[in-house]
Amino acid sequence: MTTELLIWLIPLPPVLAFFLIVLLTNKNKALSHTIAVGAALLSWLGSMIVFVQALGVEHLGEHPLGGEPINWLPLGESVDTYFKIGVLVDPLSAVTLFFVAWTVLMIFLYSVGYHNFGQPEGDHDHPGLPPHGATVEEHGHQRSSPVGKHVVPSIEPMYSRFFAFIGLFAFGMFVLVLSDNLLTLFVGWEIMGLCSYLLIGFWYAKPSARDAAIKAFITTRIGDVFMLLGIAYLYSRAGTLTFSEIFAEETLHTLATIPSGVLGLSAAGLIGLLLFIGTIGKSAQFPLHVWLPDAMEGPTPVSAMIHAATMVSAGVYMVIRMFPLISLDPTTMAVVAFIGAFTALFAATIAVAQNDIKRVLAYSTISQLGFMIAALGIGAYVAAVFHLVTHAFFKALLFLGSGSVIHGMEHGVLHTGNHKVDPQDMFNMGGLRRKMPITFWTFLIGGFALSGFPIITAGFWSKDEILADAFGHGHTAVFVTLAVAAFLTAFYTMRQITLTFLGEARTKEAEHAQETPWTMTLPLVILAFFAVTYGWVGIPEHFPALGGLVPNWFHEFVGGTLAEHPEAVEFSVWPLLTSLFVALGGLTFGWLVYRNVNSAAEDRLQIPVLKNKYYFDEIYDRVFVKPAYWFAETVIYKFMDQSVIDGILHIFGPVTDRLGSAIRNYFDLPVINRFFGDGSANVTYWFGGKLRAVQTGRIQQYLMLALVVFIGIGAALYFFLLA
Amino acid sequence: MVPLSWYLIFAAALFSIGLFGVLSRRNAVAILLGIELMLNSVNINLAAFWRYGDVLQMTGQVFAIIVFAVAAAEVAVGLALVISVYRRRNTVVADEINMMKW
Amino acid sequence: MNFIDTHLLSLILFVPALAAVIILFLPNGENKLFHWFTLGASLIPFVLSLVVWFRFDATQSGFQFEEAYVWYEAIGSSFHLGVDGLSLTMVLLTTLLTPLAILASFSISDRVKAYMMLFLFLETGMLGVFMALDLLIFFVFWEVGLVPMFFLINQWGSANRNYASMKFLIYTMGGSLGLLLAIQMLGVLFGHFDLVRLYEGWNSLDPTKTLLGLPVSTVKAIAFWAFTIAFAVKVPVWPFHTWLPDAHTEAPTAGSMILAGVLLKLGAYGFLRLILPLYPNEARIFAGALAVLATAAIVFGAFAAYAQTDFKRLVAYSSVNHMGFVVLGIAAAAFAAGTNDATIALNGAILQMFNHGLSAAGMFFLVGVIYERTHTRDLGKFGGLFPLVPVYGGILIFTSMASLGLPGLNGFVSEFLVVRGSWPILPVYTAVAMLGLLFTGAYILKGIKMVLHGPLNEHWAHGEHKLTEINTREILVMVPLMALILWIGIWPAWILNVINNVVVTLF
Amino acid sequence: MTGEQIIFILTALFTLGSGFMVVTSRNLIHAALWLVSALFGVAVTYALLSAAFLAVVQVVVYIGAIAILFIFAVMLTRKDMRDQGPQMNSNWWFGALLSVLVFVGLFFLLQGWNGLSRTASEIPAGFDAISELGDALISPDAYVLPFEVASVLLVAALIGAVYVAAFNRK
Repeated sequence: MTTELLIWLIPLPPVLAFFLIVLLTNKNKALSHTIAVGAALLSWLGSMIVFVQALGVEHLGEHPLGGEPINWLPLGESVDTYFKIGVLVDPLSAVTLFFVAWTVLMIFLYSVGYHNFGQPEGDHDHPGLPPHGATVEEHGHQRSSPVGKHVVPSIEPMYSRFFAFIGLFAFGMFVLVLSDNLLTLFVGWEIMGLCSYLLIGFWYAKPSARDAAIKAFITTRIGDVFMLLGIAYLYSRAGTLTFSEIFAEETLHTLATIPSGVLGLSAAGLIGLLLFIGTIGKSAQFPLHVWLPDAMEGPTPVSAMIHAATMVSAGVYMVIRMFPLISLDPTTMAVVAFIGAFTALFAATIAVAQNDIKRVLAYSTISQLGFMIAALGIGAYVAAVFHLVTHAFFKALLFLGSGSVIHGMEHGVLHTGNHKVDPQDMFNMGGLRRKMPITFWTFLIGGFALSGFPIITAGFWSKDEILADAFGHGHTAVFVTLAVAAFLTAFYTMRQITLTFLGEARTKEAEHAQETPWTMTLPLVILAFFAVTYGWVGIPEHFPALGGLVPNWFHEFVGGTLAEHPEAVEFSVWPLLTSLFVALGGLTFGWLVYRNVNSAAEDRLQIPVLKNKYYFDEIYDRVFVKPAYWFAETVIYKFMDQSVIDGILHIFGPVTDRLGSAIRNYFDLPVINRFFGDGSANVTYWFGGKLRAVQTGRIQQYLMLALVVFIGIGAALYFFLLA
Repeated sequence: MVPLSWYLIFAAALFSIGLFGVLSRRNAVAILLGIELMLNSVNINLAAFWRYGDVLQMTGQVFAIIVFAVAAAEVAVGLALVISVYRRRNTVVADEINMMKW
Repeated sequence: MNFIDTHLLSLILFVPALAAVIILFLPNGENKLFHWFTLGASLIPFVLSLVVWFRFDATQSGFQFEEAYVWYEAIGSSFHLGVDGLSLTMVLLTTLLTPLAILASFSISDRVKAYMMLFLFLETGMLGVFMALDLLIFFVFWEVGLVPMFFLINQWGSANRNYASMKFLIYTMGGSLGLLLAIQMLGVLFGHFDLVRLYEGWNSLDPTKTLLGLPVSTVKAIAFWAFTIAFAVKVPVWPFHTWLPDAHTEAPTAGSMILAGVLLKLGAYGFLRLILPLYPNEARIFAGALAVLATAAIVFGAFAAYAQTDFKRLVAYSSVNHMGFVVLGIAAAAFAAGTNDATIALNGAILQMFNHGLSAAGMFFLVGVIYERTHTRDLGKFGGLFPLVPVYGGILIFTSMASLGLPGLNGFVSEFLVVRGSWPILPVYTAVAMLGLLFTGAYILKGIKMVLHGPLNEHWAHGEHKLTEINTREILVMVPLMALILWIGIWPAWILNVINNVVVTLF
Repeated sequence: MTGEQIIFILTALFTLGSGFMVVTSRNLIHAALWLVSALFGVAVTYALLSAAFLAVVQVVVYIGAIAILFIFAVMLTRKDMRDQGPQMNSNWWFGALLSVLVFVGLFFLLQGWNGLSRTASEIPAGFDAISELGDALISPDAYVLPFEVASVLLVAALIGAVYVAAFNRK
């Protein structure tokens, strides 16, 4: 099998699994998850082979794997006008493929445990709602005497369906990563959008989940619509959507010189901006960030992790992919940098005040994506990619870890039977490190990576590189913003760890929490491994002491994607110190503040404006959602269609009616009917009435009359003709 | 010799008398009597034209014979009708037999 | 066989009408017989049109399978049939949707005989429009298609059917008045109605000449507007669209399927077949106005759909929204005829016609399925039905996503092509139309949300109201649609090859 | 004035007088009897015209059959026989006027005809009018068809009269 064919085949197993499960095996839970996990394993295997082969190619950036594209759409007279699609593995897609394959496989495996495979059916479980646990009777030694009733977690009623959905999701992600053109990338992008809708709304019977799903879909669709315009614009200007052709020097040059006519941007700038709006939606950047926290309504935390660690990465992946185009226009770059940096800080401030373990992570995701976007906006291409990869690993780890925590807490809730306790509220936890050691240690690693704990964690290296780039290229404002955001990141991460794992159990439920099964902890361990080690492939050359021990492979490799190999930023001690300070300082500060906080009331950072996410949901609801509905219903439907247009139409009816009755009443009836019709009849009638006297029935009178006429006529004939 | 005009005038006179009877008599039978007179006047004409025309052509007489036959038939049917009407309406007054009016 | 070979189009056209006449002589009351006979009869044209499809030579320009018979010699009209890539696509859509619609109407038990006959006559009418190469024939079939649909709505519709059917009939009739006059005018000018010869003769008219005492340009402008209004009503273009929600909502399920699936395409087909080739200059001049209306249809259609509480009405308004893209593509193509952008826009518009035929028919059918079971279309009365009807739910979501334009399904390909084609030509309108695209998502999701998602409405869960799952026959209706939706979404080249060829050669 | 003329005038006066009595006599029986005499006068006229056969038929058929039939009819409608009221209807004067008009008209017409003065042609020697008449009546070249039709008419009248006058009809 050639590498090209293998690349083509990578996305297929998950989508086949999707169709198989939906059409055939949805009744059989074990078979369904076997198919799904098997498919993920196949894709993973293919990805790894391709990744290793890609590593072996020299100058992969100039000679990417992928082979000839195939003709997809005929669009004009000649063969050249075919729209072609193909696959592409260049350094960027190779590293992305690597983390996607790993995380996807981990998710699939983790889902088996998370959805309680092997547990009994729930007592009152209902499709569309989370499982509520099942009562089992525990038998003692004598079979006849049950020792007591015992509530255990119950299996998800829509178990098979979940695997089908994540299969489709994985397909979308693979398509996106392997595409050699923007259109199929968009296809994968939208398929993931659909899956996120389906998965967020997985427990569709919960109104909150249902609304969150719609919110996610619509919000990202706002971005998608702009992105589609961008694609159309790019296609019409460049005549192609294939990356290699777009990034050809003359094409880029043309795009950079054509004015777009909008805001003084060049065509490239406008296209870049439109595409970037797509990213804003997909990667939940300000101002379209509102959907992501709500997306946590999905089955905890697997789909949440999908949205947060994988799908949202797609947005960043796309801007990174389009970086040669976007970087042509400084205005666009400034916008990108601003949005990124602002989001990074903005989301971090909200995260500080959240109590839901997943929401904290959701906002931290937004914030971290902001880091990447900001890095890209200042031209730090490699740093952005690096952070994308490391973040994917450690954020996946964190989400899975939080899922594990929640799962453990749910055990406790089922044990005590007190369903009022929210198993996701961090103030209900505490002291879990003893109950769930594997989860604790892996979560700790993930948290430290997120905070950028120096040297050992991957997050440190990638974040440090971003800060260094910002500092080195003189983007002081971005540098400062990101530094503050990084400090807050470390702070809220430590807050989370402290509240969740350290200290003593604050509720009974937390006391009865249990470690999760191996299907869940194994992915945690594997991801924790990458969360630590992946950073070591990108240690800057001039880093004190460590620099040069390991070659900065990542920079070399990924930098090769671009036509011009980016220069590594000159080493400076200030960003290093800053990043050391914010990471360690934030962690310490967080621990100091929260080690003694036992309830939400004691938490002094529960500021309403932060707690309520700066009221964005409410503002959007008032400013966009409600007016849109009002506009749709009242203005468009009721007023315009029903009143104006139909009103005009309904005028025709009565007018025609009136006209008709006017013609009838004032012309037809009097003139035609009465005068001519009835009139002639009346005259005849009158004559008849007069003449009927003649009709006596007396034969002699008839005879006389006949004779009179006969004589009269005879006489007339005689006198007038013969004479 | 009797000129043709005498016959014709005689026939015309008889015809007019018959006509007067038809037009004026109340009794239906009397009307039929008038008709007989009129038919006879016609026959006189036929015979006279035969006599004063080509004697070798028997057309006039033949027609007269046929008129006899018609007259006989007419009287037969006419009187039968009168009798029938009389039985039903108990009258033979022509003025009273006016079912045919509007 | 030779007869069949040489008369393929006539056979496709008249087999349904013939079958309808045969039905007339079948014994009354045998509903099953009618069902199966009609289904069989409607499958014959489908098979024949598949034959045509596979024998069709996409690389050739011009019309194929032409047939011409003397028809009305005195006024120069002949019975001229023929297909090119454009009409063939539509013929295939018609012959595909009709059997499905008939299969969907197996649940009809009231006056089945008349119903099935009307349906077959309807098919003949629609096919005739797509195949006719003579303007008079075109008009005859145009009107023929109207009558059965009127009775289908009027006799088998729901509560407000009288109003809806009258509105439909009068509106369309009013539109076609101008069409008839314009056709007559062409007939008077040229002494014949043959479309193929008109293509050649019409544009070579000397513009300084006068016709009927008027300058050529005036005559053309009048004829152009007469055609445009007739087709705009049928498409329907905003603001001529209000008959559509009424008619669709009140029509029986199968009627809505055909109405949305095929009848709306007649208007768009008219634009492509008559207006663009015959009036390129006028079309270019008025393309801006057309684009405004198309954009209005897209945006307002989406908004109006979003505002609905009646499921079927929601779907009906989605037709306005989707057909707007067809018109937008046409407007763009008219504005920049001959360019590659125009080609792409037209490719998109024609494919969108086909795609909308599939997805709208599917959506209306699905609405019908649930309406048959619950006897309500009020979105507020559903809710959380997904656990009761998982298969139905899956199919509904699939079809909705096709309607929404999800990549990987058919709607995306055509919408993308339209946007791609129109953007360089009419950037502002295209950008505004994107608002419609956004709200397409909103109303589709609203539909799914109100029907399938949310807390279960217990009313439908138990007892006599218990909602039953979609049955095999109904799934059979959906399977071909879904297969095509997916197939076109993944590999559109098979159909786009045919479309692209006609677009390149004809326009 | 020849004797023939005198006989004609006497006959004519007799006939017209009888006819006048037919239409004017109050008693219907009398009227019928006056009819007989009028018919007799007509028979004489036939004889004057040398139509011997007609004269005989006139006496046999008319006087012998038709007149008798009238008398029977008068007797069958006896009630009116006793009716001695006016025998004329209210419009009798108009009838008289019309009759006079007809007569005047005919007379006037005859005045203008130039064949009036012609004289009777000679009857050739050996001319047998009766056998000629018989030949004419039954000859296919002549009047056999009208003759047969007349016979059919008589049969029809016979049956019709019986049918119409049959007593027990409702």
